[in-house]
Parts: sequence; C-alpha cells; structure tokens
Amino acid sequence: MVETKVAGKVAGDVHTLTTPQGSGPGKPVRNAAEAAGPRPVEERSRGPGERAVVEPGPAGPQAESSHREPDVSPHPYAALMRERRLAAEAEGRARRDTLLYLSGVTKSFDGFKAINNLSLVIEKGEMRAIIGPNGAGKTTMMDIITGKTRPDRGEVFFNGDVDLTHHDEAAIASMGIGRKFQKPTVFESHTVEDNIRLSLSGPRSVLEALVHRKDEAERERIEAILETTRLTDKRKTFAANLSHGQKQWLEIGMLLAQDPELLLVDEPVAGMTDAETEETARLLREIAATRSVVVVEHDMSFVRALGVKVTCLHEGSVLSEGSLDKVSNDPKVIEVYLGR
Amino acid sequence: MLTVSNVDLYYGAAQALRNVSIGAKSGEITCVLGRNGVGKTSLLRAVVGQQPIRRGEIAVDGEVMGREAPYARARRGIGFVPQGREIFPLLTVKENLQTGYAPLKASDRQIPDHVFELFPVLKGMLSRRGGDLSGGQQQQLAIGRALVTRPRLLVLDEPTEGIQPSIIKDIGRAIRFLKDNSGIAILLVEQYLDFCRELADRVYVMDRGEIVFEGPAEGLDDPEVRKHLTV
Amino acid sequence: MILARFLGPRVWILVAVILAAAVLVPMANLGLPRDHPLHVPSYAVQLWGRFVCYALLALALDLVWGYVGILSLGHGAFFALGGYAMGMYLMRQIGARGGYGNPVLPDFMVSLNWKELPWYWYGFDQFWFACLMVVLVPGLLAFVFGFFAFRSRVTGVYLSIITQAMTYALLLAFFRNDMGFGGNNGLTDFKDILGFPIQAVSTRAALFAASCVALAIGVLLVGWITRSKLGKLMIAVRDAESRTRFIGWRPEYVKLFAFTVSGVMAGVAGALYVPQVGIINPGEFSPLNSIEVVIWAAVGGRGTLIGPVLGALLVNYGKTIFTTVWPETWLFLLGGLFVFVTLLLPRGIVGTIDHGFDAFRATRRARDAEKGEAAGAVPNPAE
Amino acid sequence: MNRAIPWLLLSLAVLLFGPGPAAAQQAEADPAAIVQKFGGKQSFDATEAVIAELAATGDERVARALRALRDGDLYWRESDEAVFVATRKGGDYEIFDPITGASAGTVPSGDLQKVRVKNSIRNAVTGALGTLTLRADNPAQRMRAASTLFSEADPEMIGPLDAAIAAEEDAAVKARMEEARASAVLASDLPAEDKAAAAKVLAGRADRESLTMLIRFAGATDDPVARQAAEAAIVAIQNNIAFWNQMQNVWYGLSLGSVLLLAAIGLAITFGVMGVINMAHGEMVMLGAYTTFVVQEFIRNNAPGLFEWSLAIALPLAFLVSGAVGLVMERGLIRFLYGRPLETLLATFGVSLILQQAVRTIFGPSNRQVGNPDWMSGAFDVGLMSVTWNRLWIIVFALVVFLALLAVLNRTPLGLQMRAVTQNRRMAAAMGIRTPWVDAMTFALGSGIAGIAGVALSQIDNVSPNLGQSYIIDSFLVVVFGGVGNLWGTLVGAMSLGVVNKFLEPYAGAVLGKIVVLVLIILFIQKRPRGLFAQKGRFVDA
Repeated sequence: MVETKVAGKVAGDVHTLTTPQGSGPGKPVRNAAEAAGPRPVEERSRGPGERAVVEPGPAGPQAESSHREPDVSPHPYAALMRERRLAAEAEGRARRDTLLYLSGVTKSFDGFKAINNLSLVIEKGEMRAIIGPNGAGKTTMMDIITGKTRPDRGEVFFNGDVDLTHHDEAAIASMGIGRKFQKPTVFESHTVEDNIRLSLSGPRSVLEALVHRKDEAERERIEAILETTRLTDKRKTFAANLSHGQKQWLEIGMLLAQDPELLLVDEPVAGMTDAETEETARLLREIAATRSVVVVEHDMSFVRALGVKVTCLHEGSVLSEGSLDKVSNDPKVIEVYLGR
Repeated sequence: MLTVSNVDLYYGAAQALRNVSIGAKSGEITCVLGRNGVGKTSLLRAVVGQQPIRRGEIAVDGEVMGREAPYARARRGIGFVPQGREIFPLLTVKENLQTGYAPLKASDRQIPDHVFELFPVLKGMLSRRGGDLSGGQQQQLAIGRALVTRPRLLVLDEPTEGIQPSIIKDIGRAIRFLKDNSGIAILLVEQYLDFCRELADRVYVMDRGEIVFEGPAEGLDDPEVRKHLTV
Repeated sequence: MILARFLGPRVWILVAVILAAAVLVPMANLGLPRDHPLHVPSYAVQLWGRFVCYALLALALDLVWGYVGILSLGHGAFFALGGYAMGMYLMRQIGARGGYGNPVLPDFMVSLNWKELPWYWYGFDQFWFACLMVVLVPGLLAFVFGFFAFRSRVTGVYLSIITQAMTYALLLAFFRNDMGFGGNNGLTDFKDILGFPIQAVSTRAALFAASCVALAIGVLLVGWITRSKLGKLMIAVRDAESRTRFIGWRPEYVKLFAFTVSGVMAGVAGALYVPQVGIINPGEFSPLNSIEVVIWAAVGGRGTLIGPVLGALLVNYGKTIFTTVWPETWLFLLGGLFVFVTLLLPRGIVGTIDHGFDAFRATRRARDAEKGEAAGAVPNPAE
Repeated sequence: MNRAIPWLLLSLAVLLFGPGPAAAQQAEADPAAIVQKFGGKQSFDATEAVIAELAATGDERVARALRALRDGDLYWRESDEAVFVATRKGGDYEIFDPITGASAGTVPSGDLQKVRVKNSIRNAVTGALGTLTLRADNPAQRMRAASTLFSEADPEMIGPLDAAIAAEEDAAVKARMEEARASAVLASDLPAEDKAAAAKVLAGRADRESLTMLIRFAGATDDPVARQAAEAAIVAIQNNIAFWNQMQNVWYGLSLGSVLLLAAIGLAITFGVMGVINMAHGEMVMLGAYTTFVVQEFIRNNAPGLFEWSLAIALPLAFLVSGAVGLVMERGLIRFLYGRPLETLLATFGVSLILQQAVRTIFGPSNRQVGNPDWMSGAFDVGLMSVTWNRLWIIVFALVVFLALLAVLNRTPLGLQMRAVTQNRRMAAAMGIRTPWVDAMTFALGSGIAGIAGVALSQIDNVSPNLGQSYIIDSFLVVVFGGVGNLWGTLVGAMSLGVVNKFLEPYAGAVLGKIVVLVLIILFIQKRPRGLFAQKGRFVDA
C-alpha cells in the first residue's frame, strides 16, 4: 500500500504546516509545502488519504507558535496583527496547492440548512467520490462551486486563490470547471458533433460565434472527444435520439471539450445498464488521468470501481472521509446512509 | 392484496425496473430491500401510480390498475408514505392529516383514534406547520396522514431514513401494531436490514432494477443475498 | 458563394421567389394593360406590399421566439417605432402643403399652438437621417430593454408580460398630444417620399418591390445567423439555457444580440409599412397587434425561415377576405386559430410538414438499417 | 349629489311648514302681525326696522316673507294694506300668505303694490335671514347659517353672531359660528389684535375658502401685527390643505388599488396558484359586467322595484357565468397545456378574442349603460377630501372578496385541497385528492371571482366588449409585482401600485404617471423576478 504512505505523508505535511518549529515561522513551512511539491498525479489521486479537512480557523496552532517567540514583537497589538497575518498566510498556503478549497460553507433555503459549515479540499489531479443520503447537500454543493448558488457564509477557492463566490456560472465555466447534471442535459435539437462543437473551449463572444469558421484543429479535437466517449459513429445523430447512457457520455464529452481542470459529475450512472456503468467508470478514470474529477454517486459498486478517496456528506457537512473501506465501515456512515 | 408482475419501468431512456414481480398479502409485512439506487423507490412509484410502467401489470385484489391515476389508486385503498416524507410544509399538522379525507365518504371524515394512540406526539402539535416539524415527527405525521385515508395497503418508502433510533422504534411498533390489529397489507421498502428482519414476513431483495431474492426474512442471512446488500 | 453552401437550397428558393415577386408584380401592375389576364391591380400591390412588411415583422419575431425561445409580446413596438421614424420623415416632406401651410411645423403642432419644432424632430427632413433612426431607435430600445431583462434573467412568461407592458406603456405615451407625435391621430396626410408622390401607382409598386427586397435581405440575414455557430448557440440557449451557461457561454448576450437584431428588423418593416398605408398612429403599439404577430409565426411554423413568412401572408390574406366578406367572424376565426394552433398544430404548418418528412426519413433509415443488419449478421457473426 | 337633494328638501319642508316649538316660546311677538307692518307706503328706514323686528323674533316662519322681500316678490294690497307674497300668473297675481304660504286667491295686478327694496334692504334681509337661522332649532340648519355667514364675511353680523355664539350649545356649530365671526372680523374695522385672533381662528378652520380670505386680507391690510398673524395662518392652512391633498391622493390610490385588486384577485388564483397564464381573465371580468347589465335590463323591464337590489342579484349570477366559462376553458383547453405556460398564454388569448367577439355580436360593440343604485351614488366630505360612495363601496367590496377568498382557501375542504395540490401535487394525488378536479375547481373559482369583480367594475367603468382588455395587463403586473402564489402579496401589490400611481399623477399627469408605474414595475421585476413576497410553490418558469 504505497499509496497510503504517500497520503500519510501529505497529512504529515499539513501538520507541519500548522505547527512550525523553526526560527522563521513562515519560511520553512512554505519550503516544506513546496518540497512536498508536485507529485505524480497518480499517487495523490489514488491515495485513500488519511488527511482530514484543513481547518480554516485563524487562531489555533499559529497563535501558540507566536507566543513562543515573544522577542519578535512585544507590543500586544503588533502581536495580534502578526497572528492575523500568519493565520491568513497559513490559510493561503493551505489552499495554495489545492484545486478546490471549500471552507466553512453554509447555505440555507428558507431556514433549511442545505449546506452546513462544509469544508472540502480537492487536490490538483485528484478524483474524489462523494456519497451521502438524499438531501445531504450534494447538489447544492455543486451549485455553489459552479456559481449557480451563492453561499451565505464560507470560502470557495479555485486554484488556490480564485474566489468563486465572486463569479457567475459562465465565468466559472470558462475558468475550467465543468459540470455534468444528474439528468443529462444536452442540446437535443443538435447533432452530437454540434453539441461538442458548442462546448469546445475557445472564445465565448457572440460576434465570434457569428463569424466562426470550422477549421481542421477544431475537427480534430471533436474527433478525439468522439473517440474518447465512443460516440464517433453517432456524430450526425440528433442528441434527442441517443440512448440514456449515450446522452450521459455526450454530456461528459461536452465537458471534455470545455477542457476543464475540474469536472463535477452528478450521478453519472443512474439508470445505466451494468455494461454502461462499467464503461462509464472506465471513461471517468481515463479522464481523471489528466484532470481533477468530483463524482457524486449513489451506486456503491460504481464507487468501488472508481477506486478513489470517498467523502460522505450528511446534513450539509462532511460525515466521513477516506478510502471506501474506511468510510463504509464508519459506524456513522452505516447509521445514516448505508443502512444497518 | 397487491400483485406486481413483470414490470419494466423507464425514466426517459433510463431503465429503472427490469421484469420485477412482487406480491403483498393482507395482514403481512412485505419488505423490499436493496442498496441505494437499485430501483426500490421506482417500484413504489409504479405501485402508487406516480410513474407509468412500460410493461407488466399491477393489480390490487386481482383488479389490474393499468394507467389509473394516483388519486384513483388512493381511493382503492393504497396509502403512501413517501421517501423524504413529503409533508405539505405550509399546512398545519391537522391540515396535513385532513388531506387524507379526500377519498372518504363525508361520514368517515375524521381522524382515526389510533393515529394519536400510535403517535401521541402529533396530538400536541396539531396547529404547528408541517414544515416546522423535526424529521422524526414528520415521519410519524406522514404515516398518520396515510392512515387517515383508511388504507388497505400501506406503502412505506424508507421510513427510517435519517430518523433517530428512538423514533425508529416507535415507527417499528406502529407498523407491527397495524399488522396485528388492522389486518392491512404493508409494503415496506428499506435499506435498514435489522429493521426489516425484525418486521418482515416476506422479503424481496433488489439489485440494479431486478429482484434477486425472494423468500422469508431468514433468507437474509444467506451470504449470497448479503452480497447484494453490502457495499 | 460561401453563402450558397452555407444556407442550403430552401433559403435560396425562398429568396428567389421573393425577389421574383419584387420584379414581376410591379411589372404586371405597371406594364400590363388593365384588361390583361395577368394584370395585377394597384390595390392588390398595396395590399400585398403591406403583407410583405408583416412577413418581415413575423420573421423578426421568429428570430427571437423560434430560435432563442423568447416569446416577445411587444414586437409591435419596434415595428411602430420604425414606422414613426419614417412617418416623421414623411411629415417633414409635406412642408408648406399642409392644412395650415406652415413650412416647418406639421399640422398637428400648429393646431396645438406649438411655435417651434421639438428637438427630436430635427434631422427628419433628411431621408438618410430618417433611415438611420429607423434602425437606431428600435434597435436601441431593444438593446436597452433586453440588456436589463436578460441580465437579470427574466425569462419565460415573466419576460412575455413585461414586453407586453413595454408596448402598452409606449401606446399610452404616444397617445399623448404633448409627446409631439400627433397624439391619437398619429402622423398622416403624407404627400411624397423622396420626391415621388406617395399615392402614385408607380411609387406603390416601388414600395412593394422595396419591401420584397427588405424581406429577402431579412431572410438571408436570419438564415445566416441561424445557420452560423451563433445560431446553433441560440437553439442551445432555447433548449437548455443553463447548460450553455455551464459550458461558459453567456446566454444573456446571445439573447441580447438576437433581440436587438430582431428589433431592428421589425423597425425596418414598420418603416416600409407606413408609406404604403399612409398613416402611423399609436394603435400600432396596441398589445393586440403584437400578439397577432405571434400567431402568424405560430401558424407558419416557428423556428423555420419560411414558416413565419408564409404564416404572415396566409393569416393576413385570410383576415382581408373575412373582414370584407363577413367581418363578424374574423375575431372568432383568429381566436380559434390561436386555440387550434397551440393545441393541435404546435409546430405550425412548415414545422409539421418538416417533422412528418423527418419522421418518414427516420423510419426509412431504420428500415434500411434493419435490412443492413440482417444482411450483415450472416457474414460477420462475431459482432 | 342625488342623495343629498331629498334630504335637503325634507329639511327645507320642515323649516318652512313645520311650526317649530320656537314659535310657541316667542308668542309675545306675533310674526304675522309684524309682517303686516310692511304694508302701506314705508320709508326704507321703516322697512329696515321691520326687518330687524322680524329677525329679533327668531321665528323661522318669517323667512318666507323675508326671502320674498329680498327677491321683490312681497306686495301689499292697496285696498287693505295687507301683505302677501305674490307671483305673476298671466295678467294677474296669485297671492299667498306671507307666513303660512297658503294661497289666498288671485288678484288683478293693479290691486297690488310692491314693497320697495334697494340693495341695503336686501343686505339687511340677508343678514336677518342669517341671524334667524342662527337661532334655528335644528343644529344642521344653524350650521348651514354659520357657513353662509362665513362666506359672506359681513361685519354687520358680528353682533348677532356673538349673541348666537353665547347661546350655542352644540360645540361643532359653535366652532362654525366662531369661524363665521372671524371672517366677519377680518372684513371689519376692528383693532388689529382682534383681526390677528380672527386669523388664528381661520387657521384652525384651514380650508381653501379661509385661505382665500386670509390671502385677500393679508394683501389688503397694512397693520403688521394682523398681517403677521394672517401670514402664519396662511402657512398653517396651506400645510393643512397639503395634508388633505395627500390624504385625497391616498384615497384615490386606495380606490384605484381596490379596482386593481378586484381585477387581479382572480388571476392570483389562476396564475398565482395554478400557474396558468389566462389572457382571457379580463374577459371573465367583462362577462361579469355584462351579467350585471342583463340583470338590470331584466329588472327594469320586469320588476323595477328591485333595482336597488340589482347588484346583489348580479353578484352570484356573475360568479356562476364566469365560473362556468372558466370551467369549460379548463376542461376543454387548459388541462392539455399544463406545464407549457407560453402555450396557455396563446390559447387563452384566442379564447379572449372569441369571448370578446361573442359579446360584441350579442350586445353590440358600443358601451352599455349599467345604472348605479342610489346607495352607490353621491359623495360626502371627510375633512377637506371628498369621498364618493361608489368608490367607498368598491374598496369595501374588494376587501370583502379578498377576505372571502382567504376564508375559502383556509377554511374549506376545497381550499385545503387546493393548497395541498399547490404545495405538492404528486403527494396530494397520493392522498387521494382528485387533482384534475381540484384544478378545474380552482380555475373556475378564479374565473368566478373575476366575474364578481366585473359586477363592481360595471359601476365605475364603461361596460363594453373591451372592458377586460384594459385590466389584463395591470392585473398581471399586480400579481407578478406582489409575488406569484401569494394572496397577501396581491393585496399589497394592488394597493401600493394604486397609491404610487395616484401620487405620480399630480407630477406627471395621469397617462405619464401610468407609464412611469409600468416602467417602474418592469425595472422591479428585473430586480426581483419573484415579486414582493416570493413564496415557495409551483412557480411558472418557462
């Protein structure tokens, strides 16, 4: 279980991040984080990950560390400011290497807390499965990440420092976050090819679209995506006439065309046959080789087939997180979700 | 009482039920078990008429219901306690219960006493809004509401989901009471194995839209059956 | 021709028919003697000239409704604004020939005791300026209105209702005498256009031809837009707006573009309409007019190019016939048409024919495929 | 106005013919005898003395003679110097007793001599009449006398007024008299302090009349004290008038709001609760108005005595007529179009055209006369604002309809089922609620309410086939503005739109005010597409 060790190391890094022992409280930590630096995508994404959610709290260990060095600044106000700065830095560092960083996010609808103090971190290149009972807040979480819903409280950062709460759906999509809905939404009046063409990354201006000319590069990209999603021979078919599974794949293909860094996939195998489910798992693993993927899914055998770190949500916050085995043996998870 | 035979059900192009057949007898508790997303809820939707089936038959007392609307099925005596309770949030508890008057004759339009006997907590909150109740209270209200229609078949979809253990016990007691005293047929869909084993006279296990096991509750100890229920 | 490949044959047939009408009808009107069997009487030229303007208006509506899914119940407003811009030019052309003989002020201003021309009437003595305004005023209104509406994601019925409120507000505004647009009576008693007497048979014929040309250009424009990537995007917005947003497009801009172009087209239609009927008054802003346009497009088939053109011509021809022969029945028929089309013919005439044809092709293809499979099954059992 | 006239006549009759108890108390001075003193050739001074004597009796019965004197209708017979009121009848005169008004036959014109009058005499008569009525037994009459004197502002009357004020017991009448006195003081040459005090009194009265009076006085007087007091009073009055103008605006606004509420309330059901874009809603209102017309026609022809009840009879009929049309629409058309709001919009628009044309064919295109029963006519004043009965009743009616609808929704089984269906259609069906039937009933209810709105609107608007069209856009805006699916929102929306509209009118004019409101709503919808009181529920979202 090499992967587990690597993941353990990550967790260790985080720990050193927050309790620096050295003379300069900021510097060596950053080095440590950088030293942990770019690792092979595979390792991190596959790690069942013991690493807990990063606590965003501004106080805590930093405060202690600064107390240990009273010589830096005796003035209480300066100390306070320094603490704040350090806390902010530590937090910034904590999220700098992440692709998606949610901290303390809360969203209520008419008094009902759909998301309650949710904290979640997705690393670059990681694939994560999210499970949880109905109404646990999975879809609302996706709405918040993609800018459809604005959280009442909390931070949502993409790529370390892009605050997603300040952007709308289109802007967030252009930054490289793709989303697949639970019910496949494709453009039914268009052919498969046109669906993908409309999704291809590139300029999003209306006038460009008006004078747009198809070119070879575009054709090749479409070809490649059709290949990946096994839709090559359906290219001229209207999306309305595809089977359910094919629509799901087309939607994934559209996301690929968008060339996102992060893919949010909501229940991709609901209603699929076994063969289709297997194929979808393969497709998602293939995609995850080059980008981060978050999959929300009910189907546990599918989650097992993905073989990635799992987060279980319940009542709007994280109930359990880790390898599938760990999560599925967690008594809390069994209690609320898997059944006794 | 209820027979479901060879039912296929689709959501658009997605097939949720594949050739499903079950039966539920009066005075018995029939339990359908299965993991999340294997089609249990779809089966119940087909029974209460919320989702049309593409193939097969669903019959109550030997009468095939065909494309009968849900309200007509309620008039045939099917009481439904849906997943997630679906309490009318802006109606009071009393009004929620009174919605069950619709299929009744004017003379029958009262809340049966055993509703409050089974769920005494409801009595004290008749004028509270349904949406303000806790999950457990809502679940009790949902069962009480279904009982107001004087059902002959009570259909419960995961009544223990997200409910605290003490109330689960109450609900279990209530279901057993109904079985013993009213002689109605109870169709219970669950993921909670022990709850099922305790109550069920007959068990079906579903996986991927199909029935993979049918038999008495003891059959659940078979590792082959267990395989379909564990992750 | 890039366009030829781009637009497909049907558009070109439509354009050819329209242009042929633009040439042949005036010729048959002016060139052939009155008793010639192919002679087109002048009243018919005037009538069909009006219908062609309506067709352009319906096409404009179709661009937003059929392709982007915005049901505008206020397109009559853009039409009327274009009409008023043209009417103002025609008013200024009257000059001293008006009832009061004032060389600058139109009659209605003299009768209101106005001493000076309001500032917004400046420039309308120039044809080019009027033409500019015909495009600019409806376009600007469409742009500003659309900008606010689409930015705040007002959609569906809500949008329809506020477009109706928009035209209603304009209706009330233009009824006011002190707006300076002739109040209740509007602008009328036009004398000539570009120096040609407006009542003359040859002017009428020329206006007919001009309307046809404008319609042909409109068809080409809408054809070009709808068959471009932008057009595909429009349909995408119509079918699954949030999906377009989640792949990075801004549907509000797509809608704004379509709405503005459509507003301009409607304005041009209005500008060509006014010299042919010789009057523009606030009645053109009435919500009923706008909603009638919707039925033209619906009858013909929204989301097609030919549909709205055909629908506008058919419904208006029917209206002319029925209102002269049996005026009582027209509103019954029109009302019945609304019900009939929405209930039984939701795709419209052209859409239904197309759909039937597609379905026929699909079944044939399926049959062919079946045959092919059956044939292919033997030699390659491994598959 | 009509309401006031019979009352006025009645009180006049009492005044003229009713021998008040006052007459008995003043037995020592017999008015009939005094009146006879006009007979014979008299100097003007003597006539004036008689007038004063008559006035001093305080007997209302002398008014007839005095009025006749003023108008030049008082004569004396040459033969016996007896005094009569006479009117020319052909070449002769018909004579009446000056006190009782009883006819005393006809005499040739040569037999009568007119009691001579000049302007000063006429003034004296007027003053005497004022004094006389100031002492009248009926407080309403004293009140009127005070009001007359107020506008006359005759310094001569200060004395009689002082006397009357001293004797007056009714506080309201007394206040009126004091105002009359103040107006007289301003016109008199009394010292400035008195005038300043008078200005204060007028400031208390604070109406347009006293404002004019004060402005005139302030312009004319050169006494600084009095002018200052007058100017202060002017400001106070102007403020008061401005206040009442606002109140009047609020009233007009509420009145308009109640009309909007009536028109929109049915739509709040069909559109707000069911999500159906019923463009024929206005025609449901129109059908209600025509039902009223038909009912009134029937009553006029068959039972004119029931006319006062015509609206009460029309109400249930209008509800049934419009409700039935709504039911047919729902069953025949709308139920096929649920979930396709834009299609319902078009189809119901078609229905609206058909209904309009049907009514036009049956009743003709022109306006139909729907009469107001007496209790819907006339007006009364509250402070400085005028309140018409029909507007008042319509506000009351709108609120009653609103509350009745709330009661139906909240207290009846149908209402419960409607709310259940709105909140969760699928679950409602699972409870055995026949959702199609509830849909049909809900639509019929909304349409029926539009019908009874039509009965009310027939009282203030032209009943023509186009009646509905003028309300449909407003109704939709009210519902959308108030928040779809929320009845209280509709109430608040209608009332606030009405008031805003009426407050804009003085600045922008009626039409422009309406345009501004439309534009404001358009902007508002863009800010809050769900309206003022957004509520969860089955929303229309195409």
